[in-house]
Amino acid sequence: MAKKTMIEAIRDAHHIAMEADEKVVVFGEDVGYFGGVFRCTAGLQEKFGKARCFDAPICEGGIVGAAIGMAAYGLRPCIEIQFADYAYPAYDQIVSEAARLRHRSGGQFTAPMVIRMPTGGGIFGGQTHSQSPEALFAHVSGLKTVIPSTPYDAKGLLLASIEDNDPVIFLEPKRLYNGPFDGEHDKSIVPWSKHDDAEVPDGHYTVPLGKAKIVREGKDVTILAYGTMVHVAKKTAEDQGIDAEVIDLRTLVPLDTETIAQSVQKTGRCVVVHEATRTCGYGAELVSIVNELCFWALEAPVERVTGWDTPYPHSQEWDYFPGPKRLGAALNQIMEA
Amino acid sequence: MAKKTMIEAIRDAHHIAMEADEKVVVFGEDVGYFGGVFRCTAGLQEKFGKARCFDAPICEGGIVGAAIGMAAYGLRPCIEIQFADYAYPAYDQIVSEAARLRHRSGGQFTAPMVIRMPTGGGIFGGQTHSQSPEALFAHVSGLKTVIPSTPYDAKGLLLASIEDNDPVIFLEPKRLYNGPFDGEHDKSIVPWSKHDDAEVPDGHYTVPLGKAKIVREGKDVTILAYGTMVHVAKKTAEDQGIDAEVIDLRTLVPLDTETIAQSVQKTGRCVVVHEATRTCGYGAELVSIVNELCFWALEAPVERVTGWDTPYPHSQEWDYFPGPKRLGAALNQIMEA
Amino acid sequence: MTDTGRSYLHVPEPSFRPGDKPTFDEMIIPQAGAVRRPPVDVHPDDIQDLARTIIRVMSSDNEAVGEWAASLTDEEALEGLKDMMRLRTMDARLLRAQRQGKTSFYMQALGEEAVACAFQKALEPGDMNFPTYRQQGLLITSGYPMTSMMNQIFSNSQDPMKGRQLGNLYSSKEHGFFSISGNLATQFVQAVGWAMASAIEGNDRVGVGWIGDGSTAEGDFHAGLVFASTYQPPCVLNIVNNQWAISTYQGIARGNAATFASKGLAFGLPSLRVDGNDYLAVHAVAKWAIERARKRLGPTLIEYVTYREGAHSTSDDPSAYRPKDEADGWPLGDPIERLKGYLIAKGVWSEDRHAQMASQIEDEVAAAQRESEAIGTLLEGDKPGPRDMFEDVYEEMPPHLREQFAQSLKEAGEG
Amino acid sequence: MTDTGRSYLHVPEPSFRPGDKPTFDEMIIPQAGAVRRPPVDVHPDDIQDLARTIIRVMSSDNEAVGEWAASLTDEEALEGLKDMMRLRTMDARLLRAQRQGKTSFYMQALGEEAVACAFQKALEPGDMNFPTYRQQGLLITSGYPMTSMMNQIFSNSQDPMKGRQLGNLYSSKEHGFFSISGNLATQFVQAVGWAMASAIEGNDRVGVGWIGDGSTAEGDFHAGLVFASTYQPPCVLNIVNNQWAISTYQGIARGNAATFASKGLAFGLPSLRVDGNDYLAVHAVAKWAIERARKRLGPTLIEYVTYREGAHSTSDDPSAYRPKDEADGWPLGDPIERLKGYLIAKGVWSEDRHAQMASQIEDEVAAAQRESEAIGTLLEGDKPGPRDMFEDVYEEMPPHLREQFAQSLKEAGEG
Ligand SMILES: Cc1ncc(C[n+]2csc(CCOP(=O)(O)OP(=O)(O)O)c2C)c(N)n1
Ligand SMILES: Cc1ncc(C[n+]2csc(CCOP(=O)(O)OP(=O)(O)O)c2C)c(N)n1
Ligand SMILES: [Mg+2]
Ligand SMILES: [Mg+2]
Repeated sequence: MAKKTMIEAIRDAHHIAMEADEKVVVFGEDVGYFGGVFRCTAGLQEKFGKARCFDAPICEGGIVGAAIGMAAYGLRPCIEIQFADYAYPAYDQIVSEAARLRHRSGGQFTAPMVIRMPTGGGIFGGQTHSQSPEALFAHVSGLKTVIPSTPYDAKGLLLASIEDNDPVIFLEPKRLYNGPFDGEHDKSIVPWSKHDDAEVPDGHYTVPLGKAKIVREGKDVTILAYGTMVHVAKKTAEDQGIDAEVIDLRTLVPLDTETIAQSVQKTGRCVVVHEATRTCGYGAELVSIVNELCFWALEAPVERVTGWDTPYPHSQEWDYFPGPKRLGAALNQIMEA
Repeated sequence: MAKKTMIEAIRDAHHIAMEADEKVVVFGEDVGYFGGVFRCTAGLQEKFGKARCFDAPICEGGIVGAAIGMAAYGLRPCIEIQFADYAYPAYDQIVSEAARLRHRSGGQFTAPMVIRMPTGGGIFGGQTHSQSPEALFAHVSGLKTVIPSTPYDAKGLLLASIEDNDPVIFLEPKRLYNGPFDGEHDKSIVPWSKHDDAEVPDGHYTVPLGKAKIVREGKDVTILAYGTMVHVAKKTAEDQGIDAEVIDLRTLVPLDTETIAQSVQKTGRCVVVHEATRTCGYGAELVSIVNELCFWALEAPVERVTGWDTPYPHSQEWDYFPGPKRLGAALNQIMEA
Repeated sequence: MTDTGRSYLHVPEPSFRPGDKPTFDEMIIPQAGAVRRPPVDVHPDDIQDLARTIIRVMSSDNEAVGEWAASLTDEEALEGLKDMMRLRTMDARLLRAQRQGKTSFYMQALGEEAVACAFQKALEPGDMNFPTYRQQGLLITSGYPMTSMMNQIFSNSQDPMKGRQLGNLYSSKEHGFFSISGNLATQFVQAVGWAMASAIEGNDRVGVGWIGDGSTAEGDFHAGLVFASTYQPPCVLNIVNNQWAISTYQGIARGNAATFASKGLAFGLPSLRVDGNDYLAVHAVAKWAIERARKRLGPTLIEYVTYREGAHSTSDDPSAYRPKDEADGWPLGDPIERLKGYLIAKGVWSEDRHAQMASQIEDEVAAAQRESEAIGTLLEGDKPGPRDMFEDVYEEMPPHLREQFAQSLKEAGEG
Repeated sequence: MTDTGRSYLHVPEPSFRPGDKPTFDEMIIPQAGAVRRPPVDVHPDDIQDLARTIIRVMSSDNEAVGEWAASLTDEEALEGLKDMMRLRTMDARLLRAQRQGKTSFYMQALGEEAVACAFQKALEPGDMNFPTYRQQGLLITSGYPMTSMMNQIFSNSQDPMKGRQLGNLYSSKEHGFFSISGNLATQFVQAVGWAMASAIEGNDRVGVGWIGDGSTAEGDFHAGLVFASTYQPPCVLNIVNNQWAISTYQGIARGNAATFASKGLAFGLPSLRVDGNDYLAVHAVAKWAIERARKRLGPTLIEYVTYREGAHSTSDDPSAYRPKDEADGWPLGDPIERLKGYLIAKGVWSEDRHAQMASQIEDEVAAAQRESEAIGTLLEGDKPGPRDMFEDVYEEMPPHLREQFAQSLKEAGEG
């Protein structure tokens, strides 16, 4: 099986989806001739023509709004927002329109569409190229929110998202695009080309939405993670020699509460990690759910390990990023409790 | 002391603030000659002139964007978004601009401004006149988020917000505008004119941001509430004869964690209530904080009582609204645990 | 030039406020028939003047004159008259129903009936409107059952929106009527996207965007024009300038621009301005623009000059912000009266037949209302339930919603 | 007209892609001096043509000609030359520094130096720019210390933004330079709001909005024009059309519009188009617009026609999407070469003095860089710390941030 970077896996998913279904169209800023600033749509315009893959004006609201109209027509747009930080101008179209259409029209109109966007930091991008806005989508009923952590999942989840009949927010951890990253920014990393999770089968397959994956089994504590933090969690558990069970949520809405509950019932301890700002982050939802489902099994309070409640800084990136040190400290604390 | 409705109290705060500080300017859709669709700015244009209170084009992004420019100039805009549901077109200006300005400019520029918006349901307004988006603001560092539950607090908090040097999201529970509401939609209610909390002193006073208020003392369970739900909580506790301590948070960011922790340490039980959609709502943050601060004191899992994860419906309003029945069931459950 | 410390912010004001004697003397109104009808493949640059005038067909002598005349047969015009009368009758009855507490809210189209009714008449099955809340005339004209509208207004168990939406926010895919959003302007660019899909698919279906004068200030209006200008899809973009946006007169959104239609010139779009109370003119211009779109010649922007005669909605009282008698002075008259006058002058209609039709329509609407009310109204009779709230959030109800649904049934004592 | 099933979506394309031989033959470039200079109180309707031409001052014979000439003394023009050279020299050095890993990212203004440098020369203290990331020329011209810029580029402990911002996103209130946002277009309407405040306060300070060709597609561009048109505050709204938005050519944002300047006509704003590589023309037009604003005659929209010679940023390689030699064919030349040619032709400058100044500037910039690097660069030397991250989120650090700050210090081993 070929190894692929996450970018190659995403590109592959696009090719397969567009080949399988001519209703799939792709557009966004710089995605056409150039193939996207991260190259995730490279080759599509050449292969499928300008009517199915094209550049859009710099107008995120218009991009999403136009995609909603297309989806209502019967197409399946898979659009790119250049950075998740730039989804805000489209926020109204996403939450008041795409998310609501099926419901408010009594099921007459639907908006099957995928809104892809690179998310997260770790690339010295400063505050407007680094944010993790997943909570802002997870709070909105009618949206599904997906975030892969490996090339394998990226391809399978993207194909599942494109085939889904609801609007899907597809967050791509940009720090993982070209290689995994375990939070140790000053050390070199095994590239995807040598990484097991980069084995990506040719052809069509899907990873179902709403199913988490246990990426490391363990008995003593459950770590709930997604995106980049999955790798940080695995690494930290290994380095600290803690028998942690690491769960990669993969889909934030709908959430696989069953897998979560089973694990925490077993371990009795839980740490929740994400890169986003702490207050009202998705971690708060996870803490609530664990408490609701597993309170009587808990031997210590569920801990949150997150980015700080500050804008994502430029030069203090590694002071902001919840790396192995922050997670490690939390793990130690919870194991001692 | 005069009794005032919440609208009158808000109007009063505007008059006092504009009189005291000529840097305070007010604008928004229909707020000028007409005085706002809820009449919260009535009389301002006549008294202070068109340059200090005026109608804005229907362009929430422009309203907030222009206000940011004015605030950077040295004014103190207090602007109205006609319904909180219509803040989304301004979301980018709020979260990427107003919230970030002080930080990203190294403190050179600031955005002292208040963004007022009616929030919440209970008026048969359907999905775009009923939403409670507080979590979407609370997640954003750099913003303060305030929500009053009484005319007294509305005036004092609004004056404090206008005088604050950070951008403040000021959510006004529209169901409380003309009278309190305890969630019993089919019964008549004591109007503000006969209600104790409607005693509003003349002249200037402030209610400090970041301080919660215990509105009902109790020993058995703590109810964390804000806005309309404060009244629902008080009523439910009384009706069920439960010795509940009801805390009106008043400010969601910054949050008065001290008052919360003290109460839950005492009661050992906690219920969190809000009208907003459940998943990733502000209630999740409250559950997390209570667990972090009071885990060892908890005798039962913290319960969330919320709106459902659906769009706010029109005719099923009372099936959606977390009224005394839903809260009562949760209180019973937690008291039995 | 030195700082004076005296404010000089320019805040546009309507010419008249309550207490003033309103006139519309400043409005420049060309004679009916005065404006030329260019070929549909005209270059936008060659008709820039059409964005600053008013295309009119019906003269003060009740004749159809000029190059835009004769787009309809007499039968069709009579159907149009009937559509407008049905709409006005329904509006009036539902306004009363709201006052009686049978629904929470209502918005009428009083005085601007011609815009939606005549436009729809120029469309074909397969085309799609993206309307605002004041275009119920599209549905009336396309034959959507009045009882379905009323079922939604009353949020009863037969409400096609299942109680989820405010009454006026209709949707009928079958009738080319896209689900209306409560958020203004969002659908303008969606209409363009829908038309882009038509182009991508190689189809000739036309997408129609609708927006109010006030809402043109929103960024999504701009987005719609940018996408329309760039991708040249088959769409018609309609601005209904009824002079008011709740209490705010059109000058606040228009600013220093000459007209709303002239906004299209900045995008190289053919931009026309038409008498919105002239059924024949609206139809002729609509037909022209739809033909352009269908011939793959690109989008057209149209401004309809009309007047919102009633309150913004049942929550509004315009006497607080405009002279009570302002509507009386509106120089473009009443759309129903004008079309009626034209048909009578032409000898195909009479006061008697009109009165007869009015009472027939009254009966028809009353019957529909009885039928609908018999099912239920907002607070009485058969109503949508919690299931209708939980369904259609997603295609399939995910586990957390299933759980909440179960809890809600328990709360309702049914679980 | 029947459905063909064949796509007919119009997707605008640049005339040339890698491998093609680029020309700019289609561009219509008027002679220098050909366009009239209207009085500043002209009615916008009377100068609509100025939105579709190009105002130029420097002729191919290196002379300043026509009604827009002579807005600057020779000394001022020489200062302008120096500003542009300093800017270009700094850009080149910092580009290299980025390649050496001393900063994460850089964006140069190569080829479009005249726009910001000449505009700033027409402003006065107290005015405020709301720039994009390619207007570092404003800072250079207004005398902001180059070391301060470099300290920010290197995110060292003297970075005025305290490490929080990307290098290019400068801010200097003192120099009339508003904090740049990473989100495009947001600041266009903020500039208008700032100018509204100037009007509300009765002051004569001018707000200046800046936006790129590509970013005019954003809703905030529209918002800026709506507010400017309605409230007529003292502002100048600048569109820098450098032909490209990353890999996307200007036709995608412009669509079927003739020019970007013509967007202003839809708002009744005087709208001018100017040769952005002609320092004298930029200055003259800027002065005209600023005078209008200061005389309380309202906003002006200006499009600067220029060319982005370099890559979009250090993360970009334009050879993937445009011919490598496209810049060579750019018909409006190089702004520095042209101003130099003009000054030499005028006899106030020479090749020798130019070479001498170039080497002086090289030294000056190198010295600044040494000074700044001695303090620290992105990964070495004195850096901002966690405290700088936690401060200024709010005026005062609220309890939850104080707690997180303490935790971060502990994490860093300092707690
Ligand atoms: C985004 C958004 N902002 C504000 C509102 C509140 N609102 C509803 S209707 C209206 C006035 C619209 O005026 P116009 O566009 O002229 O349409 P008209 O009512 O005259 O048909 C406003 C401000 C809204 N529904 N959506
Ligand atoms: C809201 C938003 N969307 C997208 C981007 C990503 N982006 C950064 S620069 C750029 C191109 C801007 O082009 P233009 O406006 O022409 O300015 P130029 O770079 O040519 O100076 C894009 C798309 C962004 N920064 N902000
Ligand atoms: Mg209107
Ligand atoms: Mg550009």
